[in-house]
Amino acid sequence: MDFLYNFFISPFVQIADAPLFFVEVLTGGLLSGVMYSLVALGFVLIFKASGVFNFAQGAMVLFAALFFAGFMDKGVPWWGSLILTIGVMVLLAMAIERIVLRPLVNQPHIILFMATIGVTYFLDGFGQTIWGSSVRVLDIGLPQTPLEIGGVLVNKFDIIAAVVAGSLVAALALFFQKTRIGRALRAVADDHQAALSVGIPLKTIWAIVWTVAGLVGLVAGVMWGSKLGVQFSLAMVALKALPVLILGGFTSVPGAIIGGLIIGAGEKIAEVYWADAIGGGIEDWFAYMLALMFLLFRPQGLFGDKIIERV
Amino acid sequence: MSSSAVNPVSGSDAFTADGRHKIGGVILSVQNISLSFGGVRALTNISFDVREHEVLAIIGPNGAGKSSMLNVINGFYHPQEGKVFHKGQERKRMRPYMAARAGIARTFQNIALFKGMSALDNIMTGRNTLMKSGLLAQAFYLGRARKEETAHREFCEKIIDFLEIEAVRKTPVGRLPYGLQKRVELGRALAAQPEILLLDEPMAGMNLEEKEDMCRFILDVNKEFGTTIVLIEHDMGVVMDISDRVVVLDYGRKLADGTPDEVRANQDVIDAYLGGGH
Amino acid sequence: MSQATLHAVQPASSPAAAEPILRVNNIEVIYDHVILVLKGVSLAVPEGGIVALLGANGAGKTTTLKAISNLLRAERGEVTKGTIDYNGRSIQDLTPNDLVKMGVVQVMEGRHCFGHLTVEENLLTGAYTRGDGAAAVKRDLEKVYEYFPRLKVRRSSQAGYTSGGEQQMVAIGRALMTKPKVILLDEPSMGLAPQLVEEIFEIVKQLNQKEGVSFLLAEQNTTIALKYATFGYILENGRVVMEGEAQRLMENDDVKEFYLGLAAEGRKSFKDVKHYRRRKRWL
Amino acid sequence: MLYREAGQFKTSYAADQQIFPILQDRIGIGLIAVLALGVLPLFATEYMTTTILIPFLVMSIAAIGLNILTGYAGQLSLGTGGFMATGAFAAYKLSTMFPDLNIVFVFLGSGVITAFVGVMFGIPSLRIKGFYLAVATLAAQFFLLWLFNKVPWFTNYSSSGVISAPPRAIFGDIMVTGSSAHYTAKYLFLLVFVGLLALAAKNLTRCHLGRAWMAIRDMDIAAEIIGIKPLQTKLSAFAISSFYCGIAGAAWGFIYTGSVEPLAFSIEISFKVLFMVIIGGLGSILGSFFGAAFMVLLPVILTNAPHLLGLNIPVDMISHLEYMIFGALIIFFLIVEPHGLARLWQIGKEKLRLWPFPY
Amino acid sequence: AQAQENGQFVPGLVYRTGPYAPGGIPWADGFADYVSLLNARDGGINGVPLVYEECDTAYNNDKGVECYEKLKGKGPTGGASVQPLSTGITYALMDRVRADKIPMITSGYGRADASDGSVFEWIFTAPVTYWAGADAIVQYIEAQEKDLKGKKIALVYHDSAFGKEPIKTLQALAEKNGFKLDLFPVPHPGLEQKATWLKIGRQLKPDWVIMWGWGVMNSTAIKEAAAVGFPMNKFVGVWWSGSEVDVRPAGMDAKGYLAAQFHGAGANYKVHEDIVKTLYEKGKGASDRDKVGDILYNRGLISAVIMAEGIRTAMNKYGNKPMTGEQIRWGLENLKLDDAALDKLGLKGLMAPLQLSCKDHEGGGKVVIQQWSGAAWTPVSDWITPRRDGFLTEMYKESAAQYAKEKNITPRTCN
Ligand SMILES: Nc1ncnc2c1ncn2[C@@H]1O[C@H](COP(=O)(O)OP(=O)(O)OP(=O)(O)O)[C@@H](O)[C@H]1O
Ligand SMILES: Nc1ncnc2c1ncn2[C@@H]1O[C@H](COP(=O)(O)OP(=O)(O)OP(=O)(O)O)[C@@H](O)[C@H]1O
Ligand SMILES: [Mg+2]
Ligand SMILES: [Mg+2]
Repeated sequence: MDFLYNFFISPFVQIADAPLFFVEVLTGGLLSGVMYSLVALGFVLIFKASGVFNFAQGAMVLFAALFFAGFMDKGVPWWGSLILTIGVMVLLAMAIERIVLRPLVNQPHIILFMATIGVTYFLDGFGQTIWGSSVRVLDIGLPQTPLEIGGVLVNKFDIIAAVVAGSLVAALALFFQKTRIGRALRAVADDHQAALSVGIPLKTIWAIVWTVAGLVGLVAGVMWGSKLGVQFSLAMVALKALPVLILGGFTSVPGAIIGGLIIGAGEKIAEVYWADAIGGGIEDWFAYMLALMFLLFRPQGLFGDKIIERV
Repeated sequence: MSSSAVNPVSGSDAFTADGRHKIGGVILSVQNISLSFGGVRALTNISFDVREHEVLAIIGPNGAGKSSMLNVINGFYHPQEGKVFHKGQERKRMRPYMAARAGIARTFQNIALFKGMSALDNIMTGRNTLMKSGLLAQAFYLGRARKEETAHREFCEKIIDFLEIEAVRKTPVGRLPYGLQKRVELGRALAAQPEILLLDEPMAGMNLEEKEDMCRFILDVNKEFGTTIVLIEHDMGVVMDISDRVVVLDYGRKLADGTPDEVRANQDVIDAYLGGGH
Repeated sequence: MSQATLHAVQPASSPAAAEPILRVNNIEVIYDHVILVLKGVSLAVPEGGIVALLGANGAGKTTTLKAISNLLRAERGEVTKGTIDYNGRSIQDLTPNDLVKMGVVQVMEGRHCFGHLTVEENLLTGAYTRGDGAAAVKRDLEKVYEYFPRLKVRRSSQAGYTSGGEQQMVAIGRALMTKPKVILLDEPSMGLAPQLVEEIFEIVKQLNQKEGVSFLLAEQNTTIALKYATFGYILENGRVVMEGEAQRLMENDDVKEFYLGLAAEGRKSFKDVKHYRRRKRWL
Repeated sequence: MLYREAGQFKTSYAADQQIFPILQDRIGIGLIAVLALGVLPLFATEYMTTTILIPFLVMSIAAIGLNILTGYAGQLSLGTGGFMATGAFAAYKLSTMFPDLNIVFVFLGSGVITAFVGVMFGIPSLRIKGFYLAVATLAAQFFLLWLFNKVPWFTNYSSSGVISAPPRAIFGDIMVTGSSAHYTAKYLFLLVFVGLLALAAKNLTRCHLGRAWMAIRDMDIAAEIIGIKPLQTKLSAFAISSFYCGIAGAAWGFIYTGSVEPLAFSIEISFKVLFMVIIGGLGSILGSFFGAAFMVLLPVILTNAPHLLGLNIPVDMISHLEYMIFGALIIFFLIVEPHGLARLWQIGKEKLRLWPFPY
Repeated sequence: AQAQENGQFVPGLVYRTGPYAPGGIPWADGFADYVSLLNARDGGINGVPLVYEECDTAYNNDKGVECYEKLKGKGPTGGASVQPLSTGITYALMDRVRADKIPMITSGYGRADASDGSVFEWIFTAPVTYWAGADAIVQYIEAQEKDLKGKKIALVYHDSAFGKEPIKTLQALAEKNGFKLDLFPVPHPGLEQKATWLKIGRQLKPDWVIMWGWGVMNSTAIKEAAAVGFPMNKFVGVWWSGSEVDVRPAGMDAKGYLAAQFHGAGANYKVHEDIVKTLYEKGKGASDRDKVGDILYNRGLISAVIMAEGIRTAMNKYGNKPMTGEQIRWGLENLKLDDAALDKLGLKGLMAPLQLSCKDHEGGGKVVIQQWSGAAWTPVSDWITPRRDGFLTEMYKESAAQYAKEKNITPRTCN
């Protein structure tokens, strides 16, 4: 009885009581959702372009952040560090293409997925071997201060993050529209062998995509890093990005953002208003349950390509 | 093949001179079927009957709707309009596995074998619907399960000799050349001892010799099991030789329906499909 | 094992006269490091020639073509012996992409369309390696639509949802879009309606005569293949067991009987083929 | 030609349908059995038993479980950890509710309970496929852990939320769980379990249920069209897979670590088991063992290697290197043989068969 | 090598990797440095060298078990004591140490009721437990608020065995002192706390927030707290939430943040001088010189001290040779670190005096509240003595008894 009340009634009563607070939670949720989108984007890129579910995206975020912060600690100015890190990510992309992907061309997706898990391990180890495991402060002078807009409290930092993510998406959307490359990318995702047979150079395609994904990772790494400090746990934001990715659809760049917004807002609202009914700390699974609900109606995610079923 | 395999359902079995089952009454009939996907009209108001024990060929240009027709028959596509009658009573909207369990087996145009499994396992899978042994029995391979496995294995081995694929019994089908894969697929369909067998271009990608063999298989199946066969094929030689009746589709419409000779003579058919060559 | 072929495999009988644009020298192919499939295949495609590659299922036709177009690696197969030359230069270590750039393209057996791309997008992927401008591509696209009007109708629907034959057309059209010099056609007629088969081969003829494109086609429909081909090879169990000008092959009795179905007593109905003929001929 | 079937003709299909039709294999298995049952217990030190053999066996069960679901039925699952947790907590509840219930039944019971839970989370698989399905299972992963963490009933209201295995014995007095149990007893007890479970799994996968699974995996539409019921088949896979994972979880809590907090079954475990299955070979029971061995042994070897080599590397460097080498090896093996160690093993045998000729 | 044979073997279950490495590293460095100091300065304990070997657990239970199994048997007398630095691993090892007769020292973590030596013969919680810590924090808050009646206090905790430990105590205290306690679990690893803090900062608006966090959760919490404008000087963390690695990433936001400690901060104690002189100036230090004296470094150091002095006490009874686990247990149970002793060790003021017994494995450690100035930790309270008499001890007894029942252990009689 009590549960039923807490579940079905009291949340809405609370919302009605303090609508402003609700708006606050909502905006807070939306904004933090965007932070996940930043990570999810990287996944989308690679999946869209090669049908590979790149588990290493999280590791790449950490990796990029480690190098960026590391360089800055070494006294390199931020732009210098940026350039250096970009260089590193490009090299990384090429290495992955050469060492991992090329030999595994035309293998089932789960195998490539597995390979990226191998990459994850390697990067985690490698990055920390070079830069150590203790936390690094990454301060690129982003404002953290809260500000009130019409009684609603928002965080400057979050807004900046949102802007960054938004522009990234726009850019990437264009990148995929640039028909020739974009089309080739999707072709590769559909059928490696056929793509080869019409002369699409997997080599370059993959190098490009992984580089871009690496850069997206860098951006995410810097944003998250300056939020949490750069440390191993950064790699775990990937887990928060998964439901976003799935809800938005593996193959949709805008989906990553929309998914982020939905998940972010959804889990915050749930945590704030339904925690009493079902107990706190539900964010973890709630995101997945939410994604699951959506999938039941759209098995390919909100914006993902339809799964072709044909005999 | 063992007479145990002779089809139980075929009610009053009369035999023709050459030992074939006499073509009986209508076993399956599609009426005013219309099917479209978004804009594409794959089928428009198609009706025809399939009679027991006959070999019916469906022909038509590419994209005419032949495969779609088969998909409708075994419940994979659900037409917007029209009815399908199976053994007299109307068939409600249903899922494909029900059709299979009702005795309608088929092969596919784009080979749909289970790539990870050996040829033998693929064929055994065809008999899954007939296997009953319970979970524990299987888990510990107790008497019942073992007996069942062996029995069905024997039946499948018959099919394997029959199709002459003994050599590749244990090869993962993914590695087999195209032609053999087609054969294995036929084997899988046969294994279910269907009343009606739907074949979607079983001879595509075969050379003459192999086509001859395949024809023989089909005719023998029809003869020995009395299995009703619905066949899509582009090789007119084959179609005209082995089918009792031919249905011609053209971009979703039914163009003609009759004996091979009638169809061969039909001017529309010639224009739309056969072309001058034939 | 003795290779008692009717025509001993010696270059003389192969059309080396016109220096071949494509030459395969006695190659061996192994899958998965253990399965030996090609046991020394040699063949040559003359500049501007149409060469037919005949043989039963599993003879190794597809494998041969893939060996040439370097798609084997993607199947975990490898050429362990022999050489493959294109215009006199070895091409074994080139990527498929290089090959396409050089004008060698393969139409894969079993269609392999890009399911999520529309028919038109599929065709356009064929133009990926081309640098000759959008106009030219547009022109060729129109040409393909002329060849296959059906594709024009379905141009904007996802290839994954088109019919088998339509997909086959897409696969061929896609290859044509690469502006090839040599096309490796693997079972082009498969799943196509009779007229279309004729048309396809007409197209082959046109391209061959008008644009001097050379063809190596693996085909099961021997009658038509030999009708259009200038030269033919017959593969059995990964070996070339017979070769010669198309005409000569057509006159050969075995070929007549086993590939053309023209037994001495003339063509016999499929219905009347009583026994399965088990005959391993030249081996 | 050391290894060949030549001359071993099967006179009946029954004979041909044995698990190990070939003599050499039967001998091999026999040897392994002797080794595992007789020799190892005598020579294995406590360290070796408790940190290598036991976790290896536990993980093998989990790997077999996941292999049934992902390798045979083709349903990608990242919920293994959650299901193992379910098993562990179910076992705990069972054994504390019914103190004199025999430990064997406690394990089986926890397996059955987990099977039910598995089915619950398997239902979406009818509609959701491939990587998207991973989300359903991830939901299971996170939800279940949260549940056990949140609801004190599962831990008999222990303030810390940690459960520890009550001491239990078989055959009256041989302790197999709890602190007083001797490690060899634990090992042998577990070994028997694993043996039977593996056998059952092998049998299932070669009977019609197994074929149905593989059919669904390879091409679900075609499978349905030839008469295989997708829902039942998928759910049965989820059920049986979870059954195994459940028992694995119970064994983990009761025999391996002896105490469990939900966090121990975090998502990392799920991934670990998935690696095992893929590295070992999707759709191969034997592979599950290879995979488990690989994943359990390698880290131990890597951490101890420097010491054995007399190198003096700081621990953090060691485990970073461990990570790198580990990742590199995963990639290496995938490239050498994408179908896993089991396939490698097969090819090895084929080469032996052809030996001394290359092919 | 010679030392290997007849030295006292000291296992180190540390984590220098994994998500919690930033906290694990300084602790491990402090511990390692003190051991090296003893060896370098005094040639070990009473002339018996210490042989120290680390094993990385990555804060992961089964790895912890593996490390324990690997190290427990080494040396002539086996591991002197284990200090797993993880409540999870502590639980995993509890049965084993009892079976193997190896003392387990859990300084400022692990299972609070283990202070009851009559049930937990092999576990030592000195100098303080979470329950004691929680009580001390509440005492501090009470001191600030004068009266807690009707006040609202929120507990933000790591949703794990570790984070749950204080709940019981706080609930009891809430009852006792009439304040309202709200619980906010944060799932591992704690990257995501926006909702939690919106709720706390904008809706609940409690008078005080207590945090039981570890790892990245801490800095995130501080950031989010600042983001919703919650005053830092009303925000008290447990000692695992009160180190440099927690506040630095949060930058200036963290200024004014409070944390409970059972030892001082900074490197200006004699022991640090010795360490710098004997180790760092010879380049033998485990950490960076400027990290010597960090909160967690000092904690590692103190944990080492407790073990070392336990061993020393044992040797004084059993003679100067490697001690067995049982002997060391005796040593620990008779350990007495009064001001004089602390002074001798160069720890004066770094920690409060201790005296353990067969019954009391906690030894009466004290707690001090420190504040982050933006650059350093400075004490803002005196040593607070947890209310062990009556209240806490009762709770220990009770839950220890329950444990004993579960494991059918018969408590020994201490006298
Ligand atoms: N699932 C689907 N979604 C959309 N369009 C479809 C679908 N299935 C078939 N079509 C369209 O319906 C038409 C008929 O397809 P179908 O496969 O039945 O042709 P077909 O007669 O088998 O041709 P072919 O001889 O080439 O196999 C084609 O134009 C095809 O594109
Ligand atoms: N990926 C592979 N792995 C292992 N063996 C293979 C593989 N692909 C083909 N083979 C084997 O190589 C042989 C030749 O196959 P191939 O496909 O080249 O024959 P084909 O002449 O094209 O037959 P079809 O006319 O049926 O296409 C076959 O015996 C087949 O079993
Ligand atoms: Mg069709
Ligand atoms: Mg072929």
